[in-house]
This record gives sequence, C-alpha cells and structure tokens, in this order.
Amino acid sequence: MSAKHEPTAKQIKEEKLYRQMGMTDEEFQLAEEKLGRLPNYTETGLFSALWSEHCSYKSSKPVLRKFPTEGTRVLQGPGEGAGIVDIGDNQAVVFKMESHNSPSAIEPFIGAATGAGGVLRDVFSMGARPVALVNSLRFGDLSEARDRYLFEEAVAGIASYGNKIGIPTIAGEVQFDQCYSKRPLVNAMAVGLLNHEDIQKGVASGVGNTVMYAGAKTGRDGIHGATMSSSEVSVEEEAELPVMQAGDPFLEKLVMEACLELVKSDALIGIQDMGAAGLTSSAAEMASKAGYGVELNLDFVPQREKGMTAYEMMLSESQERMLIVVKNGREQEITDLFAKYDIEAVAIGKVTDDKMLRLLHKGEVVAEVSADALAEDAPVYHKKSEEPAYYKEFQSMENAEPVVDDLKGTLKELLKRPTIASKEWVYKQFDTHALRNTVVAPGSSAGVIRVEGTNKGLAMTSDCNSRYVYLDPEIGGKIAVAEAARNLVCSGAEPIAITDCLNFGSADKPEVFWQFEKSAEGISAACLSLNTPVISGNVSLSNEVNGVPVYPTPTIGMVGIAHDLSHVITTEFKNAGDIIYLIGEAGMDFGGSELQQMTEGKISGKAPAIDLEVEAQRQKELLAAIQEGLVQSATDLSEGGFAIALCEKAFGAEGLGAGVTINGSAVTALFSETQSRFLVTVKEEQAAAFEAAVKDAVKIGIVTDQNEIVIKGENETLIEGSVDEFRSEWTGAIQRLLNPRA
Amino acid sequence: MKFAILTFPGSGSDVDLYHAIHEVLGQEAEYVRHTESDLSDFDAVLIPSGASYGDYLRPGALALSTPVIESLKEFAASGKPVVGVGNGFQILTEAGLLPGAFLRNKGLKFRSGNTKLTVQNAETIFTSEYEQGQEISIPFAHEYGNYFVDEQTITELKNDQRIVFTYANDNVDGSTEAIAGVLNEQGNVLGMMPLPDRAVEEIIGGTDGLPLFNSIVKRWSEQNVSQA
Amino acid sequence: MTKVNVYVTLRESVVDPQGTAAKQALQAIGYDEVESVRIGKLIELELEGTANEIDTRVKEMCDKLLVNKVIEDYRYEIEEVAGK
Amino acid sequence: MTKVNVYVTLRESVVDPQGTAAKQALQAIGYDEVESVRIGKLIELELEGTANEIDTRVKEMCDKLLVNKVIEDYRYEIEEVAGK
Ligand SMILES: Nc1ncnc2c1ncn2[C@@H]1O[C@H](COP(=O)(O)OP(=O)(O)O)[C@@H](O)[C@H]1O
Ligand SMILES: [Mg+2]
Repeated sequence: MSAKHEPTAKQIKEEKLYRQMGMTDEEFQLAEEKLGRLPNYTETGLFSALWSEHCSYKSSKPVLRKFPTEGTRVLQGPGEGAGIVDIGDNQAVVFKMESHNSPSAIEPFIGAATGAGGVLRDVFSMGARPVALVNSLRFGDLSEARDRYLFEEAVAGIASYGNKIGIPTIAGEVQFDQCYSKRPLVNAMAVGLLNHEDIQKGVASGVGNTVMYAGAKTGRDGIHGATMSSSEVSVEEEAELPVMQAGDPFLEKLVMEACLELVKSDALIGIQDMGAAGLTSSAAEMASKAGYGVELNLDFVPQREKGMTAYEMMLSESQERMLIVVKNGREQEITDLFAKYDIEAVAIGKVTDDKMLRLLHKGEVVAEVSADALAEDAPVYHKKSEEPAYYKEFQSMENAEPVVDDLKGTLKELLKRPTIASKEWVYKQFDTHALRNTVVAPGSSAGVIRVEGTNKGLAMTSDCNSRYVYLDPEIGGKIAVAEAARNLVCSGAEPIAITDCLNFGSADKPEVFWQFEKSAEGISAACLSLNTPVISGNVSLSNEVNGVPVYPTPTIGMVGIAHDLSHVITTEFKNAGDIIYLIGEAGMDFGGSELQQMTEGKISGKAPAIDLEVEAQRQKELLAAIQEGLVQSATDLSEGGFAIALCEKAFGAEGLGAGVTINGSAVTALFSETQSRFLVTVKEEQAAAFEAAVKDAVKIGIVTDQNEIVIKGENETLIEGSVDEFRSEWTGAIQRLLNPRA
Repeated sequence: MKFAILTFPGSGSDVDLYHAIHEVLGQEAEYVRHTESDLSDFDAVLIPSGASYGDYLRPGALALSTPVIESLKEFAASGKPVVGVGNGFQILTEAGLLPGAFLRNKGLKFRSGNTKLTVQNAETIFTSEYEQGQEISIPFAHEYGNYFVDEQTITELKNDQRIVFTYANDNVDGSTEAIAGVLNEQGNVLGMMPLPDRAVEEIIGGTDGLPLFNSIVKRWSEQNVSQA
Repeated sequence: MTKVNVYVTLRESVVDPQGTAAKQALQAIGYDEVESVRIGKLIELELEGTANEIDTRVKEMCDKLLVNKVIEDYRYEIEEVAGK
Repeated sequence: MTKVNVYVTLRESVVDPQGTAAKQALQAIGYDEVESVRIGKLIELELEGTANEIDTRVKEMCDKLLVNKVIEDYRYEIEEVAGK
C-alpha cells in the first residue's frame, strides 16, 4: 500500500478506522487531545502501537507498581530493556524474561526462536554479554497432534536460536495441561554479565547527537505485532495474520558482538533494541526517557522491500535491529565498527530539544507527535476485578486425600506424567555447555554457570505451578517465588532477584483481572520475605482459546549467587551410607496436585498453604548448612511430592538406592504437595552438625548401594522396587507421548 | 608454541579453544579472522566449533568463501598440525582437507551431552598422550554430525589407521562406522565432532580433552628441541 | 508408481537468511552477477496409484504436513513413471 | 535478469533420514500410498547476464559452493526473465 491510498485523518476518525488498529474510541479521543488535532494515518499507527497493552502496560501498570523493586544490590529496576543486579567485584548480572506466546501459537518454531532472539537483545542492549538462556514452556497434555507439533517445534526453535548464537540454555521448565491446548506459553529468559562502567541505557539525549540504525533491513513483517500479541489469536485465523519472519541467529550474533564492542566506545550515548512496535517504540521511548526529542528521516532507513510507507517502516517488527544514539560527528567510526561485523549502521536522524518524535519521509513531515504522549501518556486502566465463583466454591471444600489402592502403581503412573517425567528430551537439544562455564547443566534443581575469572557461580531457574495459581492466585504467586528460591538454595546459591512473565487471559474479564491482582500480591509478599526484588518482567494478556483463559501463569525467573563454587551441589545421591533427611512435615495438601489431576481428571479445592516465615527460615538454614559443606545433595519437594523427589535423587546416581521410613497416612506422606519441604543427604560424620544447623530436618533413612528404592511406613513396606524399574517409566515418557503409535 | 584460532562470522566456540590453549595450557594463542591470508607465522591452526555463517546452506560450506581458506590449505600442505572440532571438522571436509561430508543427525535433532569415545589410534601427533583403546569422555553438541563416507573411503581410512576416534557405545549422530574423528592422508589434519576444548577443566567438562592438546605441544617441543 | 516433485519456496515477503548468506558468499568468491539467492525445498515423492487420484492426495499431504503455509508456498509436478 | 533454478538432491547411495521421517509421518496420517520421500533443495538464483554466459558460471557456483558432491547431485534450469 502506498501513501496515496492511506485514509485521511478525517476518514480515520469518521469511519473509526483506528479500531482496526486496536484503539478504542476513548483512546483515539485522547490521542486527538494530546496532539491538538486529528492524527494522520501514520500518527494513528504510532499511538495504537505504543498504547497497546504490550508496549504501554496500560491495564497492568497499577498492579505492577506494587512489586518491590528495590534492594541493596539492585542497580537497575524495571523500566529498561533488562534489570541489573550487583554481584560484587565490580560486576553485575542483567536479566529479563519475555513471552512469545501468540507467535508461537501460529508458527511455533519461528515464534519460539524469535522470542529467544528478542530477549537476548534486551540483555546485550544494556551492555551485557549474554551468558545463559532459561525458558518456561506450557503446552496441552500431548494427547492432541497439534499440541505435540507445537511442543516439538517450539523446543526446536529455542534450540536453534540459542545453539547457533552460541549461548547455553542451562535451565527451564515445561508443564503440560489441557488448559494450554493450542495456546502454548513460550517464555524465554536471558542472563548476561557486565562490568559496572559498561551499563548502557536506552536514552536519546544531547541536542544534535545522531540517531543511528544498525542491523537487519526493515521489511513489512510483523506490522502490528504489538497489538496482535495483546489479543487472542485462534489457529483458524492463520491466513489473515501478518507475515512472520524467521529469526536470524547468525545476524544476531554479529549484531551482538558489534554492540558489545560499541559499549566500550565513548561515542555511545544510548542504545535500545527494536522490539515490539520496532522503530516507533525505541525512538519514542529513548527520547521520552531522556527528556529530548528525536527527528528521523525515514528515507535513510535500510529497507528490504520496495515502496514502504512511513507507517510500515515505523510499525515493522523485523528482527535483529538496534537503535543507537551517538555523539555528533562520530558516525563514521560507528559505521566502521559495525562494518567489521558485516553489519550495516547508518545515521537516520538526530536528537532535538523539542521533545517531539518527528518523522520525515520523501521531503515531507509525515508525523509529529510528542514523544512523552506516545511513551508515557497512554491511558491507564483500572480494570474491574471480581472474585470468581469457582474460588469461593474451592475455598469451601475440605482438604481430602485422593483414593489410591496401589501405591507403587501410582508412583509409576506419576513418574510418566509429562509434567513430572524427565525433561531430557527437551534439554538434550540445547547446547548446554556453550561458552565453557556451565557447572550444573539442566537436570538438577537449577542451572549454574561459573562467573568467568572468579570463583563465584550464578544459579538460575524458572518456576510456576499454575494449578495452584488457578485455585488460589495469591498463594500460587507466593509459591512460584518460593519454589524458584528453593531451587536456587538447593543448588547452593543465595537468591538475589527475580524477573517475571505474567501470562494471563483477557484482562477485560473481571475474574482474570482478579487472578492477576491477587497473584501479583502473592509474588510481592514472597519477594519481600525472601529478599528477592523484581528487576524486570513482562506481561502477556489474552492467552485464551475460544474465550477460555489459560490457567493464570505468572512465571518467575530467579537468579542467585553461589558465593563459592565449592558450595554448588546437585540433586542426586552421592555416596552410599549418607543419611537422608526430610525437612518439613507432610499435610493433606492435594489441591492442584499432580495426583489429584491424575486420579480425578481435574483440580479442585484449596491450593497448598504456604507460610512465608517458615519458608524463609528453612531456606536460610539449609543454605547456611550447604555453604558450610554439610550437605551432599539437596532437592525441594514439588510436583508429585516426596516419592517423586526421592526417585529423582536416585535416578541421577549410578548404582545407589534408598531405604527410608516415613510416618502418617501413606498417600499423604508419599504424594502430597505440602510446601516448604526439602530432601537432603548428609555424610554420617556430619549428621550432628547438620541437625544443629537445620532444625526441622528429620532423619528418615540412608542412601544404599543397592539398586533399590524401599519406602516403609510405620508398620509395613509401602513401596519397593528397583531404581531401574522406576527410572524407565520416567526417562522416556515424553518421547513415548510424542510417538503414540511407536 | 603459537596457535592460530580461526574465526569465521558466527563461530561461537573460538573462545573455548583460546581458553584451553592460552589459559589452561599456557601456550600462545591468537585469533585469526576469516579475512586474513597468511598463517605462516603459526605452529598449529585450530578451527572452532559453533555455527559459522549460521550453518546456512550446509554447515561449514559458506566458510569456503573466505580468504583464509586458501592459506589454511597451504598451511595444511606444509605438514603443520591442523585441528577442526565440531563446525571446524565440517569446514575441513567442505574444504576438501578431510574426506566425507555431514548429514543431519540420525534423530534429526540437535543433540548435546557428554559421550564416550574410544581412541582408535594413539600414535598420531594428536593422540600420543592417550593410550591405544582408551575410553575418554568428551562433550559434544551438534545437529549435523552424521559423518558420511563412501565404502571405498572407509576401507582406505581403516587401512591407513586414519580413524582416530569412534563413539564407544552410543553413536550419537549416526556416523558411518561410528566415526567421531579422522585424519588426512599426511596425518597432520584432524577433524572431530566432539569438543575436546570443552574438557580441559575438572569443574566444567572433565579433563579428557587435555591430552589431545598436550600431544600437539609435546611433539612440537620435541621437534624444536632437536632442531635447536 | 508415480513420481511427484514438490517445490517448496519461502513466501515472497519472508526473509531468507540462508539465501542472503549464500548470495554474499557467492559474491565474495567473485560471482558479482548474483542478485538474489533463495533456498527452498525439493521434495521427491514416489507413490502408488495413478496421476489422477494422486493430484488431490498430494495437495492434502502438502497442506497437512509437507509445507508450512505460514511461511511457505508450493507447487508440484506429477510425472507418471513407467513400471519401475 | 536471468532466473536459474538449481535442484539439489541427495545422491542415491546416501540415506536421507529426513525423507524417511517424512515418509513415516505421511503414512502415519493415512497416506499409505507413499513409497518413498526424498528431500533436497531448490535454490533459486537471480543473475545479471544472458543465458549463454551464465551456463558455465552456474555450473562453477554449484561445484565450488552450492553443492557438496560427496553427498549431493544437481541439475539446473535456466529461464530468461523478461526485463524486470
Ligand atoms: N525447557 C527446559 N529447558 C531447559 N531445561 C529444562 C527445561 N525443562 C526442564 N528443564 C530442566 O529439567 C530439570 C527438571 O525440571 P523441573 O521438573 O521443572 O525441576 P524442579 O521441579 O526442580 O523445578 C531442571 O534442571 C530444569 O532446569
Ligand atoms: Mg519446577
């Protein structure tokens, strides 16, 4: 479409054409007021993109404001491409999680790949070298072909991008539930490292400085991606969707290396990646943040297709592009720097003092809008929130134990549930050891990398049990944070901060908004208790299929420091003769549990309760014991409860088994999902010191050199079998579900 | 001893080799960009893993378009040692410096992990520090590691003992005869899909890769001492 | 036995990073005349049955499995193969 | 401007794991008539110059870079494209 065919400002208003771009009548009205005149087509496009939920957080802002974002280590909280936390030695860790749910529902390989690519740009645009990737994935239960396809392709997409760019994926999670059927969640997290002096911001300041464009050429791809990702997409609509672009990890690698050289240059003023709403959001945000204006001449924008309009260039979401502001007069130097990496970098505009985003195209001013109006003045909505009827009903239910006749058979069934089964099928596809610093690869509680040149480690994990969040968003939010922290503690690391990716249904549904608010409250409370501020995050609303929202899924990505690599421990048993301790007693907590879902085909009742004080205390004691070298292996109890955790500890160890005795009701003791519990092993000679350090630890048995798992109750043997017998259920389960005919 | 580490656009694990040679072995190492055309200053050339040119067209193929390839060929012809690991092995076959070609892994997916290799020939300049028949544990990470050679070549490789490493129990990629590493006819060019440079430190991937680099250094020192 | 060649190409508006990299490599070794390279797939099928019935079946196979219509276009040619 | 289609196929002696997987997938969803699937490449080139001079040049490009003759065969078709 050429400019000639664009509707006039009057037509846009009278025919309400802005609605096609996702703007409401009120929003258009507000845009008109801010502008003091009718916006033309391009300007309407700018407003619609930046005022989309994806860019403006207009519905979620009031809730997000309540997150604790400060802490002694926090150098950069939410608001930039990624958050930054001090880790000592003049170094800092930079991280961020992003969703790519809508694109992944349409074209899972590309959607997932470009998700990883985008979040990596967020991290290196802060000046940090990406050192690890983490992901969090949700799919239907694999009984349907479409979901198997989405799962296989999304994993391949993440793998392809991460492997080719050479950044290891060291942790993640995948859960399966029919609520995600055809509407997968694909969240990617990137973690980077930098020296304090290299911290960059996305600012366009200093009148007369030059705005440069670097990276891939602009095409007509993903126009209105930002608006799209804020709305529900169904598979049937495929044909009408904007063209999707494959990511180009090769190009991104070159852009990344060039940018990391660029951040060492004193010519650089500001840098930001062109993510959602591409050039529009990066230019407006960089100007607005700095309190300046930006004037761009779109004739200079590298273009892949012929005859692109201003509207198309501004809204394109072509991948692998960066916007850079450099000191006036230093442009050639920057162009040369990028040329060394075969990347095009051209001047496309300058910084002005009038706080306007002004666009020139073919000799005419085609748009002139206040940068603040675009980036800051989006309407903020206080959405209606209403407690759903289901919640009241679930709260009124008494806790009950699912009926189980065959304990051993149930354990085996649980082990092959895809949510519990080994995720090896997934992480074998990732280059988990790229960049030569992976100390703990996927398969343990958290991934750990060495901080090069030091004896420290960074541990990371992503977690969220959305069934709990559905049953009780506030408790579920708390548990997501607590579980992430447990995973770090069990690896010997001190949790330091979180990023999040809040995946929900439509915020226009009062019940969904209630879930959103409540879970954010839960997250906040847990972050305060565990001293892990929120430093970055992402909101993805409208995750629905045929009007049915997915379970509320506020994924937590958490990073911790192992102060000394000698503190780092893993899940599996280490030595025969070690004593097995259980920390925390089992209660009858089956609401949202894997056992409940499996036996009843649905979830109901109350989510497991969590006492944050108890949680924090146990984590503190356990971490201290680990740091003192008193612990051989540790794992937290999560989906499937005690029996699953015990099995996992044996699966990773060759030739070791366990003999334990537990008390209370067998089903509860074995399978309940009571929170704040851990299973650890300790050398016999350190038992006394360990018991003194961790007061809730109870000795339940020992690690044996028999290839057997024996779980005894008060009077009888509850479960007995060879480790191999159980392991074979768990190891290949996902592969078997993917090839149902094989 | 001075090692050149070739870098192509997109290569990722050049840093692994540098770390192994410089920081762990304490030898001199220098990155040499794809645009260079003189390698004569170096005693050995290493070609890293990763995904040069994004593995586009065929992994390793597009590296052929760079100036450094001619000098690599000259360097190899001079008899000095050349090692290509992972993508480096693919580049060596594409450049015709080693026989064979690569297909997609048998499972069609990228795979990574640690794998056991058998040292089939401990009498090469790259393996003198291993024992004949020794089993070593080396990380791998690749999608196109399925090494294909025709039957005639296989016979030649066997007769000349040019198969240096084989996968010990799990042929992770489906390679012909489970080959994991081969030599050229002269015996000075080695290609292998597993990554010895990721096994040079106890805490990261074990140390089974070290003898490979040590073999090269030892042999060089011997020659230099005898020449001096 | 019928042989069918399916030609799968990237939709015109979709970028082809592979093709672009190949083009640059060709230019670098002196083939300056190369203006564009796009890399698609050639899928060779061998099927039982005759050309007539096969037409609909192949179209279905492409739509359901062989081609990703979000990013790809395709066309195919049916050639009868005598005996084999 | 001349358009050239290069068809790259795996040599017959080389097993095609991708093709085999596609065949099995097709059979699994009911296309039992599929006897064989082989997946190759379709490389579309656009070149300056005329068909005559191009013939040798394209052959060279294939031999030097586009095709790996250890595992692949190729053929190509030159079609003149009017103007553009
Ligand atoms: N998508 C994934 N990517 C990378 N690693 C994963 C992924 N899914 C699971 N893992 C790894 O598998 C192991 C088990 O995951 P999970 O069952 O979620 O652990 P936990 O219950 O301790 O949180 C962890 O090491 C985790 O990092
Ligand atoms: Mg988990």
